[in-house]
Amino acid sequence: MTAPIPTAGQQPVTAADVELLRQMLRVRRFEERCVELYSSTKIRGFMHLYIGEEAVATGVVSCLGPDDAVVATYREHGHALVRGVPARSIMAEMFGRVEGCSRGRGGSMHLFDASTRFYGGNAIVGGGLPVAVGLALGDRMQGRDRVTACFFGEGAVAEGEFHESLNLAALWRLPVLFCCENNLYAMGTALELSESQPSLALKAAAYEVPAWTVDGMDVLEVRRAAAMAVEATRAGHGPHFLELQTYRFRAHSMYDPERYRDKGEVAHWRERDPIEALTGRLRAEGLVDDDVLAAMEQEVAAEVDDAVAFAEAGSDEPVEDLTRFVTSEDQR
Amino acid sequence: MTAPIPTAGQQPVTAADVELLRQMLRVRRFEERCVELYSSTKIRGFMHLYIGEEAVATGVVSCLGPDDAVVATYREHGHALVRGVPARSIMAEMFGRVEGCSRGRGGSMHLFDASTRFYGGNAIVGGGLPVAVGLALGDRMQGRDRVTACFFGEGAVAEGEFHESLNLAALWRLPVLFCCENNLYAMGTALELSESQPSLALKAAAYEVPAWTVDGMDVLEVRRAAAMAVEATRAGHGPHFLELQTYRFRAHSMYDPERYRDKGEVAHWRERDPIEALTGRLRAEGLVDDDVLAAMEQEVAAEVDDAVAFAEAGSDEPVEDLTRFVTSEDQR
Amino acid sequence: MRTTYRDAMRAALRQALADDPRVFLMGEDVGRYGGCFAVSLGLLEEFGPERVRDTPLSESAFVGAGVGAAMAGMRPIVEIMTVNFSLLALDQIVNNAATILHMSGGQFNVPLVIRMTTGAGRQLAAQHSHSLEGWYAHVPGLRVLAPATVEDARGMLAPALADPDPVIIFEHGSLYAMEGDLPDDTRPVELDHAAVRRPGRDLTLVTYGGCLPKVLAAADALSAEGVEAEVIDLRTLRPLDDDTLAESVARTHRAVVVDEGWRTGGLSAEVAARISEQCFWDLDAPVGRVGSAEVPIPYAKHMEEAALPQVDDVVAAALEAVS
Amino acid sequence: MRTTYRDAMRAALRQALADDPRVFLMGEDVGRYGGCFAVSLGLLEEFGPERVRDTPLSESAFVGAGVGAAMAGMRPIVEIMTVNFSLLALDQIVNNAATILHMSGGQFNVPLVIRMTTGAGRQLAAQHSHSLEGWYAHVPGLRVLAPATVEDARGMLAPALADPDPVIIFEHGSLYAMEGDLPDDTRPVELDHAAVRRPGRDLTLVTYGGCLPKVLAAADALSAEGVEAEVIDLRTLRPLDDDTLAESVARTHRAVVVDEGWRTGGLSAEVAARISEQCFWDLDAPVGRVGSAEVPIPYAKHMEEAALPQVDDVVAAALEAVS
Ligand SMILES: Cc1ncc(C[n+]2csc(CCOP(=O)(O)OP(=O)(O)O)c2C)c(N)n1
Ligand SMILES: Cc1ncc(C[n+]2csc(CCOP(=O)(O)OP(=O)(O)O)c2C)c(N)n1
Ligand SMILES: [Mg+2]
Ligand SMILES: [Mg+2]
Repeated sequence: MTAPIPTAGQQPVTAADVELLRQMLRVRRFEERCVELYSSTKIRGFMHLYIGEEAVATGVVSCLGPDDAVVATYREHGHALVRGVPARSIMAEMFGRVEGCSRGRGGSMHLFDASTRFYGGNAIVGGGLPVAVGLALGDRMQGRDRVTACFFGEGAVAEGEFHESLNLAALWRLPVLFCCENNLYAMGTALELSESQPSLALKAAAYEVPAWTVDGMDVLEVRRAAAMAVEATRAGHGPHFLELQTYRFRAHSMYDPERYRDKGEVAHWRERDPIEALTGRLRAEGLVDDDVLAAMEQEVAAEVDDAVAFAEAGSDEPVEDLTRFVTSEDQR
Repeated sequence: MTAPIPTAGQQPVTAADVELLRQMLRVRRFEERCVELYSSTKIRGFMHLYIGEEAVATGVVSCLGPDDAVVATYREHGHALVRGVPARSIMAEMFGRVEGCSRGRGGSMHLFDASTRFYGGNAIVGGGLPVAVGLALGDRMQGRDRVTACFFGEGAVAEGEFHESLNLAALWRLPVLFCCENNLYAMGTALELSESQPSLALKAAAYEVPAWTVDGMDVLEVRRAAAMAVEATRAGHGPHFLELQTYRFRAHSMYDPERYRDKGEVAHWRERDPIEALTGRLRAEGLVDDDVLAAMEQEVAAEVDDAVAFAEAGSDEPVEDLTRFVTSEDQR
Repeated sequence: MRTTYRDAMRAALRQALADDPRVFLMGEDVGRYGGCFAVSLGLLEEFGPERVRDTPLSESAFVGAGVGAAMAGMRPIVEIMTVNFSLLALDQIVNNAATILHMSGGQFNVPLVIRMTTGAGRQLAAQHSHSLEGWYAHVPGLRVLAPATVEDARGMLAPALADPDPVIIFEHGSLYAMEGDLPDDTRPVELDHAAVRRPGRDLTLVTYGGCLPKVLAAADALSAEGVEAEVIDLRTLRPLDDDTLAESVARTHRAVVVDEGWRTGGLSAEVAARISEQCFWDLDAPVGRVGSAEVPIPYAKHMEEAALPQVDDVVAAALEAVS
Repeated sequence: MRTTYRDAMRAALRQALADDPRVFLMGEDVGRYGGCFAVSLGLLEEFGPERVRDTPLSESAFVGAGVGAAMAGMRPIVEIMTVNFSLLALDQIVNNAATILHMSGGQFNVPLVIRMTTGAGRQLAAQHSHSLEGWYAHVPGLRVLAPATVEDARGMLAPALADPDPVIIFEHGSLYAMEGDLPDDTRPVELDHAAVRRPGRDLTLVTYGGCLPKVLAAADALSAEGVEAEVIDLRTLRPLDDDTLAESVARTHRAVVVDEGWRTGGLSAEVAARISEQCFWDLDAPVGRVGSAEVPIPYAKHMEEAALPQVDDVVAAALEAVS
């Protein structure tokens, strides 16, 4: 069941990449706090952690412009954070506060944010793909130069909606960047047990969608591939597909006893921790040192502390508002 | 919009092939009569003709054994006839008679016959594929050496159920023969307008399903390919996929004014009439002559006449039986 | 102006496309084929393939694409050929279109119109003849319309497009060829009220969509027997117009609901339950229900007819209610 | 024997797999993961991957494969993780499983069992918390079950498998951890009758599935106020057991239906309509309905609680009915 680990890329590292490290660290520390908060029952429902996969969202989203759109899954804390949804409003959302980015109605699985064009937070596997195609269609029909980045797990590839969406996007040459986060498992089902042809990039090719397989543990590799794919997608060359090979270090959700994979495999992948890897390279090039890292940790911790404090201090949505927004309040 | 016409195959023709001609003729004459009966309002509802495509069902079904299963679409008169569902019971079905193969409840689109393992007659595009996968699974789990032949149009390839079904069949190595009848149009939508990658065999390959593109106007080619595919499928090598390139000479249904294709294209394909083609080759080899052909026509006409007479003489299902078979009558 | 329901619907589509560049039509065979039921005939030629989009056979993807395009600022009209096929897109309709506004705390509305054919009566058998309007009317976040007249066919699309939220329009297949009069100054109609299609004092017949002509015929037959039925056309199936129903039943004291859906758990159950609740003290008889037989709709003409609500069934139920 | 609903369900699955080689279980994560809600934990190890089949995420295909396998002579048990995801398979369930027997004139029956989790209450938000039992109960050709007790969780599977036609079993997510007593000689239960879970004379409370514990609690609270409620657990949602309902309401003259589904067009509408029809002359008050607020279920605990039927709501509706 151990899949081959992709080898590290050859991207030169620069001072600007310290920002990538900072983003990944934000996600990591934010989620580590979430685990504590889940244990202390401040956060409830299903919660899916991105720990281990930070390089994927960080690398891809760093290539998007402010008008581009993002569609993600239930495992989307990282995407929301790096997209610029404030940590405060994400944490408040998980606390079920009205100050949360979805007024506390969505929780961990349903983060939404109009100002960053963050369209969820979709908890139906595969359900976000048709929506992403439509966002791209709408943008394109209005002559806008925008890209929609759509994230989904490798498990979603088996769903009919994957197939229908890739075909439609390719047929109509729509600016969708399909980002498949291949972390080898869909809950407890390994890729080989769910795909007759486990090479996902090869699948995308069946729709004439250019597809690249990327080392998703190397944020520089992710950024390089995403930059090319975003540019080509924006330029009107139709959708592109990235298979981002990654691994979740934690269980699928807070309920998962992880019977389906062995500790050795997990340990093996942890050696490729994307944060440690980038830190090491930045250090080797003298771009960060202990002081810089400590300061960064401190800054991130402060942001997380602030988010928690904000969420703690938040208020409950008034129960009278329960039926608000079933339909729109004003006729636009 | 004119697609390339596949070139004729090189199969040698033998005396045994006269039977293939006879089967195709049965389908052709049966359906020609159906057109008349539709005009005289004996047949109603949606009716989809197979005229022009006879070589496909004839060639494939000739390779099946009596215990194999067939799943077809709403365009399935030909499949039912060559599978051995009596012309009488098919015609009675279209007349809405209780003597029909589905007691008159299904009509043209829903022919069923347990004795030949003919599982419809499915009018949801793509809806038959998962069922075919299940039939194969059931046979396989019971240790039976059976194949399920599943027919569907190229339009169905865009549906999510195509994708899910091919993957599941391949993943579990189930004995399904996927027979894609590529007649270039789904109602009025040409293949190029519905598939970003119009090479269907290439799509099948994305599931690791062996796929062959076959000249569907040449019954000998169809039989050759089907024989190999059925044998491999039965032998346990997993599902196989045939793209059968064909053309419907008539409109999609009796309501279709055919605005979407030009007469020239239709005329072009009519030159490749599978019945004329085989007749010509049998004649050239001296395997049939005018007398044989006339006798065959007569025999087929008699069968169709008999079917119509049977249907005419049939009776209506008693209205009291309307609610029968919503659930089973006996607990098995 | 004399016109058919089909032409009225087409006129509404044409005007919507002409009036607002954000509007586009997409679905299977809406373009080159001219629409499965010829509703969109000629629109491709007039508005071009960007705005009249033939889609692949992918109900889930193109309905979901409608959701996305709507959120991106367009006003998509998505056509699903028949309600049976809409089951393939139900995840997108229920879990996304109807849900996103609430789930996102009011951030993303979905101004999407979905049109589909419904109903039986043309011998199309079990996989093309369902009536699932009641299912859609169950879902918070959706508005559900059932134009039953030429005027509503012409007039409901514009307000549906103006609605910031998803709207489902059910067109009964047997109505397309129906003729009726249309005022020359075609205006959008309002969607908030049921319509009294025939006034009456003895009982209230409640229906919608494809059953309206049958119910009006039944009312005529009842009139000949001295029973004056009031006929209410629900028009909007979600939200239901309770006031019009209650006002009528308060006068007539008797009601029968006619609905082509299967009786158990169909829309008629909700209407009957509401009338029973709201008019409990006014009712002189149980609320009657006439629906389809609880069977997959069969092909044979006599069996299909037996399965569907017919004029005689309505008359019989009405007579029982007033007896 | 003291056991949980989850363990009772697992015991039923284990016995079914042991008793009949035609039975197999398939669905997402039923095997290696042990089932999304740990219902099938250990069964893969016991029966092997041929009979406990993890499927890809392909609801339509694996439910359709269940239909086919059933027609080929197997007795598949297909698990769909939650009812929300079942929308992706609804075409196969409605257009095939429920239809083929009738449409084929009685030739092909489909002995398929589909299990799925339903309902809210665990802060899983809008895409994991629906209650669509009423939709399934609308479809001719299906039998729909809602075990609400440990005994029914243990006992309903065997008769469902013995049924020659498709059976849908709804397991409310909040029941899995519930404990109850199971007789030692576990037997299949019968499926044809609703159960009177508590006798009473003053009014009839009708419910099923996940609401039963709440309704029983409400009945206790009512008893403290001197109102003796009879509590009926429908158990089988299609076909409904009219007789048990009618018999009870004929005695109590008042009824309230409690259903976690949205009120409009939910199962409660059908039950209320039936009681109003069948017991029209017996009723002393309109049939009450308690359902969920008509909103996508929100995540925040206080909002989710506000959206769902609670003991107090049942008590209030009951008091109104008897007032
Ligand atoms: C349609 C649907 N089926 C099943 C589920 C339950 N489920 C939630 S996440 C998940 C696994 C998805 O795996 P993958 O797509 O690989 O994403 P990952 O969780 O690994 O990021 C499953 C089966 C769901 N949410 N939606
Ligand atoms: C799910 C679904 N969508 C739409 C239709 C309407 N429809 C019936 S046949 C057809 C075209 C199918 O084309 P294809 O699969 O190529 O088969 P062909 O008719 O050419 O044999 C369409 C769109 C349907 N029956 N089912
Ligand atoms: Mg995964
Ligand atoms: Mg075709």
